[in-house]
Amino acid sequence: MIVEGTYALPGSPEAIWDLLMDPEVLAKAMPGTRRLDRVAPNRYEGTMGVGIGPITAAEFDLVIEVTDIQRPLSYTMQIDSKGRFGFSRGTARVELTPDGAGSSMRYRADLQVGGKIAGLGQRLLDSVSKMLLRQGLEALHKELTARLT
Amino acid sequence: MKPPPFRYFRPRSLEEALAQLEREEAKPLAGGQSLIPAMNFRLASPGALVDLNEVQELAGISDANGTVRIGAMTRHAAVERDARIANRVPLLRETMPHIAHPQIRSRGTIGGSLAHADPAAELPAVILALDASLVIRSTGGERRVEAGDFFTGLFATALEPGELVTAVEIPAAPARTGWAFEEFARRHGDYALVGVAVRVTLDPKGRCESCRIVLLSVGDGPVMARSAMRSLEGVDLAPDAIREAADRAGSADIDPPADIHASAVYRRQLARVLTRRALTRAAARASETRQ
Amino acid sequence: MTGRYFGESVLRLEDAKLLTGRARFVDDVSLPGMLHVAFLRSDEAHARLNGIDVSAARARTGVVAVYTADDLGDYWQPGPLLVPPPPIPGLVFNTATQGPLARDKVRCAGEPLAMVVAESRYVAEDALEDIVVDLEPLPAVTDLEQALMDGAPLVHDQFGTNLAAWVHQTKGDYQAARAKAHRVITRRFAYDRGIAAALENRGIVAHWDSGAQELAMWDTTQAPIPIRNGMAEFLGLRESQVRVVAPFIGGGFGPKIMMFYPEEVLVPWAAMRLGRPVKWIEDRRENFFATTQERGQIHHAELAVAKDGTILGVKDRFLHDTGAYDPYGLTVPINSQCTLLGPYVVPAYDSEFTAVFTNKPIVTPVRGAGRQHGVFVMERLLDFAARELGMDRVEIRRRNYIQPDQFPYDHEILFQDFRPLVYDSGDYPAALDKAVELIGYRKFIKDEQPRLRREGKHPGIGIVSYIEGTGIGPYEGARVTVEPSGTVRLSTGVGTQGQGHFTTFAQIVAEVLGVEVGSVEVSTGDTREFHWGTGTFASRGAVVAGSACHAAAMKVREKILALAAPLVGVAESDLVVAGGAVHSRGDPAKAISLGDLARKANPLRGAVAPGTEPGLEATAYFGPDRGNAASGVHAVIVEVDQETAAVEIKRYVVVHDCGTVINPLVVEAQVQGGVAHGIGNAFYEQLHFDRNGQLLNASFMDYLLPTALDVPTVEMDHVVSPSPLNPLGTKGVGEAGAIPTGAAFAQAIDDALAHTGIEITEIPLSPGRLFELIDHATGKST
Amino acid sequence: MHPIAVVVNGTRNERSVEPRLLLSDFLRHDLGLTGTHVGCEHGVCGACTVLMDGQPVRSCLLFAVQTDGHELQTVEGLAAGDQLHPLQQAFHETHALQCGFCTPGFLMTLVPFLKDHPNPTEPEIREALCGNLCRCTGYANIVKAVERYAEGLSR
Repeated sequence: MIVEGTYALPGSPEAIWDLLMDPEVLAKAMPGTRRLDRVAPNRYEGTMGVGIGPITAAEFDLVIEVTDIQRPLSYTMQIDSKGRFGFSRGTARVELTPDGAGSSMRYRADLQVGGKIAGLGQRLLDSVSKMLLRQGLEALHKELTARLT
Repeated sequence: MKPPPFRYFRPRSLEEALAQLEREEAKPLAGGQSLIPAMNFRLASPGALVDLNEVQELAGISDANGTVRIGAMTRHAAVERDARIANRVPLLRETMPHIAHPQIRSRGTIGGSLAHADPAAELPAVILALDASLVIRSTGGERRVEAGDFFTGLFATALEPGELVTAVEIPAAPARTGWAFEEFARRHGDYALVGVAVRVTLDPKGRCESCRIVLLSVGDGPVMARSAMRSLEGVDLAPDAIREAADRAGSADIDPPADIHASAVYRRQLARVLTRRALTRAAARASETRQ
Repeated sequence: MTGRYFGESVLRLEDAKLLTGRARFVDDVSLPGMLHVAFLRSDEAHARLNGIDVSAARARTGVVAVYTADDLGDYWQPGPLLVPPPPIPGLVFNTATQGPLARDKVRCAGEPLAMVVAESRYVAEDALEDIVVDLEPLPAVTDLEQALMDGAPLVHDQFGTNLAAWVHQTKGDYQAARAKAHRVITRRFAYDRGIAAALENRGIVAHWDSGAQELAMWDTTQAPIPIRNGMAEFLGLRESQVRVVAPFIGGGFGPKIMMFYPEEVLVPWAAMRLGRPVKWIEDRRENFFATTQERGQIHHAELAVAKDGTILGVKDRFLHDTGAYDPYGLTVPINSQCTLLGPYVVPAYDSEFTAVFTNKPIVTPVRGAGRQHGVFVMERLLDFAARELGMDRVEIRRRNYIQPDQFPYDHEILFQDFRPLVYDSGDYPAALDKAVELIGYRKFIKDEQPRLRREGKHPGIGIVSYIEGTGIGPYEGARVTVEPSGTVRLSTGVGTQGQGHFTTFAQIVAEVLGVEVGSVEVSTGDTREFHWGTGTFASRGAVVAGSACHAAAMKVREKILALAAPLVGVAESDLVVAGGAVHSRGDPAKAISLGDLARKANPLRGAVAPGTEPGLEATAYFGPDRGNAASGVHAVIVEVDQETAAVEIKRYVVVHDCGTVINPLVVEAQVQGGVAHGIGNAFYEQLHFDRNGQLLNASFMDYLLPTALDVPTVEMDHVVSPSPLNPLGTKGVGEAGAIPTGAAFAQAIDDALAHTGIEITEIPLSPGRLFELIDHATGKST
Repeated sequence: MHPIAVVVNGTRNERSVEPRLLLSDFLRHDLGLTGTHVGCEHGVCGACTVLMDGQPVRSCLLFAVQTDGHELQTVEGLAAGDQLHPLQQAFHETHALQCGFCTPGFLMTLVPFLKDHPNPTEPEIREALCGNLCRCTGYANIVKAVERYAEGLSR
């Protein structure tokens, strides 16, 4: 499953880079994240749980590694989460370009899901991923706005 | 495929049910025809269930001052068989046989389906087309929410924790109103790839006074085809106008998801075709009632 | 053979039990102290197993045992290769079979990792959530063409390739034929995966009786005897210590013959180890991973034809998806290879296939067992040839049929039973004529289709032929016993999954012994009752086991005559066996009942003459020289809604030839059911795997079986070409209905949408896919 | 554990059940009424259909505890001793079953349907059956059985 697009963020790439790498901000951008700690300079671990409708928000272990870092313009996140319902993993490439006072963020995530969520949830995967992306970007925007002012 | 354990409550009255919901942080169990499969797959593991099936006051259909009121625990099968529904809310009657299968309809409930808010479900689209309201109760009291405000996203509604849908209220249709429901499913009773509920009201001269076109399975919830609806207001419902509106419904008005059964492009095509067919039937019915 | 019962629509003897809920299926077996099993299965399709921690699961209340591969010790063995490859020159075969619990590596999603035994299935499933598995994901291979490319991830490292097998069979000189051809039709064809979806999932109950030192096992298998033999070997028991019962089975369709499934190996082992009965019932979600599947093939085929439509030769190169392991050998792709030739004279044939390992569940036969792929390719090639040559579709088929006077007809290649592909009998033109007549082909083309098209509709007709190789060896056996009560007991080793064996076998025996069909009690699938045989597969039950029943009954009849002659006082040749008795032809009052005769055949005093046997009982076996060729023609009329791509079936006609018919009611029902299965294959049923080997529709919500609204009542007619290869003259019918269905639909849809120039070259075909194909054909992109 | 009292095929049963126990498992394993079959446990196949207060329901989508105080009928309750119910007899006469696994679910779906539709058309029959899957018969003889039963009623 590939999700891509661009999104306008407040603040220049330089201004927001450290914030994007801040585990608290990162957690906001990933809906359902319950805990996220930086365990090494470019490695984060935590837990998340996303509940949709009747589906209980079961806990997933989450590991994120940031690679291909071209500060402040681009990076890649290796995302790996697994739990009772299966797993989700993949990469998300993020590119920032200055856009006026802010930044234009280009993202391209290539994610795969497995286990129960794949076998039983295919009807909703597209809608759910769109929703989580939208929520995540909005939350990120809000968080950056708050932190930059 | 056995469900995980849970605490079980079986209230006899609405008051008791609301108190238990609040106290136990429980999930209400209505017909259970979506929840229990999810539990059998162990995708849902509610800690506690408050079973509403013995709360008699929540079931039943009544008709007063032009408004048809359907209790939340009224079974689909009861709605399907009810003569008042057939007469007063024929769009709903026409839709009922499309909902799943007979065994599901004899257990599933109106309120359960609305609160579940599955984007592929028929009833949310239909009650939105009917401009209905939902009656919502909690221990704190009662409120009414219009269908247009009730569905807030993917499986998401305006219900707060501890709140229950207790009834849906459907206002009387104006004169010169026609209706139609269309859906396309792989097999009868499956989640529709696309569905559409249409209601049109003509003015005395036979032009479209108002219309509602609500699609299902093309978004996070029931989706109103707003530009299509606007394009028909005040217009003669001739084939060209209907075709143009249907084209809008299939393009600008929706952003459909893709799955293994249907691509987004195919869903747009189905939305176009079904909207055109539904509008055509609804317009014909409306002009029949005019004569 | 015809008579009072044979050939008659006798109502089924097994119905009453099934209708009233008294029939015993495996999950109905309940034993005191019984434990319940749940398996932890891999979410990953391809991964290294680095570790597994079951300590929390073991500690859970109600859990009796948790096993991983390490706990199995020496009992951990890869499963047997059930069907070794046939002796085809140059053949390559890489054997890879599955161990009972994954060790080191998993090769498809759903492979079992751990087995939990608990006081209830509910608790066993709770405990699955306690297990922590360390699986290190590996890149997966799912696409047949990519699997053979350099650098593709390897399913089995030891082979250095994903090639599971390579087989080349030829007849005549295809290159020469091609050089002479007026046209060469070349296309790529794809068939995607599906499942058998028997309504009853698999299940096993095992009980070790330590006092008697006997293992009893109830198993939803189509092959109880091989399971019994194998279990004895695995567990170090004598065969006589193991009893396997295949009671009423809720549909088989092929996958229930896989021997051995991991669960079959593990459940009896656990029952012996724990000293308590153990039950495992597969649930529907497991069934999508744990039970074998079928259908993935890609063909690149060409047909060389003369100007008049005569077939000069066929060349086919195809890939066959065998899944993660290949325990069932080459049965499925060889069926495809052989069945492609159909009822046609094909002077030159050059067919090569490569079976490919992928990170998907194992492929073994499912109703049709690869035959439908061959039929699809050949019938489609003929359709395209007819179109290019401006010929009628019916005519091109008729022109190429093997004629009734050409039997036995040798196709000069080897079939799945390791025997030459030689057709025994048939009358293909007669079947085609009947089908053309029954569906009103000419009238449809001439009048109805143009009329409906003028109304803006899109009707189409399809008409296709097929051959089904059925009734293969090696053998089956039966024992017939006349009891003093007059009841006749018939025991045979094949299992039965709804085919009506309790009735058809009884008909055969009742006919020979002149008794009421209701007085024949049939026992199938219980190794204690009969323990020689192979199983129910390849449409062979009625042919092979039926012939064995007949042979045993004939032997008993001989005993009856020999014993009765002196008692009745007339010569054997003057005796009539009828009405449950033997009487003198000249004086019917001189008679003795079979029950009395049975009593006299087992005397308490006196002497049994040397060379004779006590009792009216005989056992006999039947092994056909080779498989026989059932055949038929399917015709369908559809109407396509071009806007929504919905396809509606208006009529469906089948003319079939399964040789002599034992019970028309049963045969027609088999055909109707087969067509339903075929409609599922053609339109509804497709397993969607993503490129990582994840199955995206692992439930009946998204894997769509046709319902009563999707399957029309099939109109049927018959041709009877008795098989000379068995005494009954019968051929198999179980799979026939499902075989040509996809080809018939493809032709009908092409015809309905002829104005778009669409060509259907893939199965299954969802409306969403058909919509894309229509768009592609019309050059529109909506 | 919750105590429940439920009348099944006219017989009152009192048991104590865990809330999560599915009705299908309760009928099959607690009461030994194994005629009700389990084919999917997610409400699609219809094999587990039983009647609750006369209405067809999927017993895999109900908890046994919910049936406390209600009346159930299973396939075992159809025949009168050795005398098949006329619908069972019609299934037998038209060869409307093969492996028979799905058959109890079809019967229990049809009994209430035929009460409401004593003279159904073929499309009505097929629509009534669309919540029950059969892999063996291709449905034709099931439709025929219903027609034969209805003819018997109208005679």
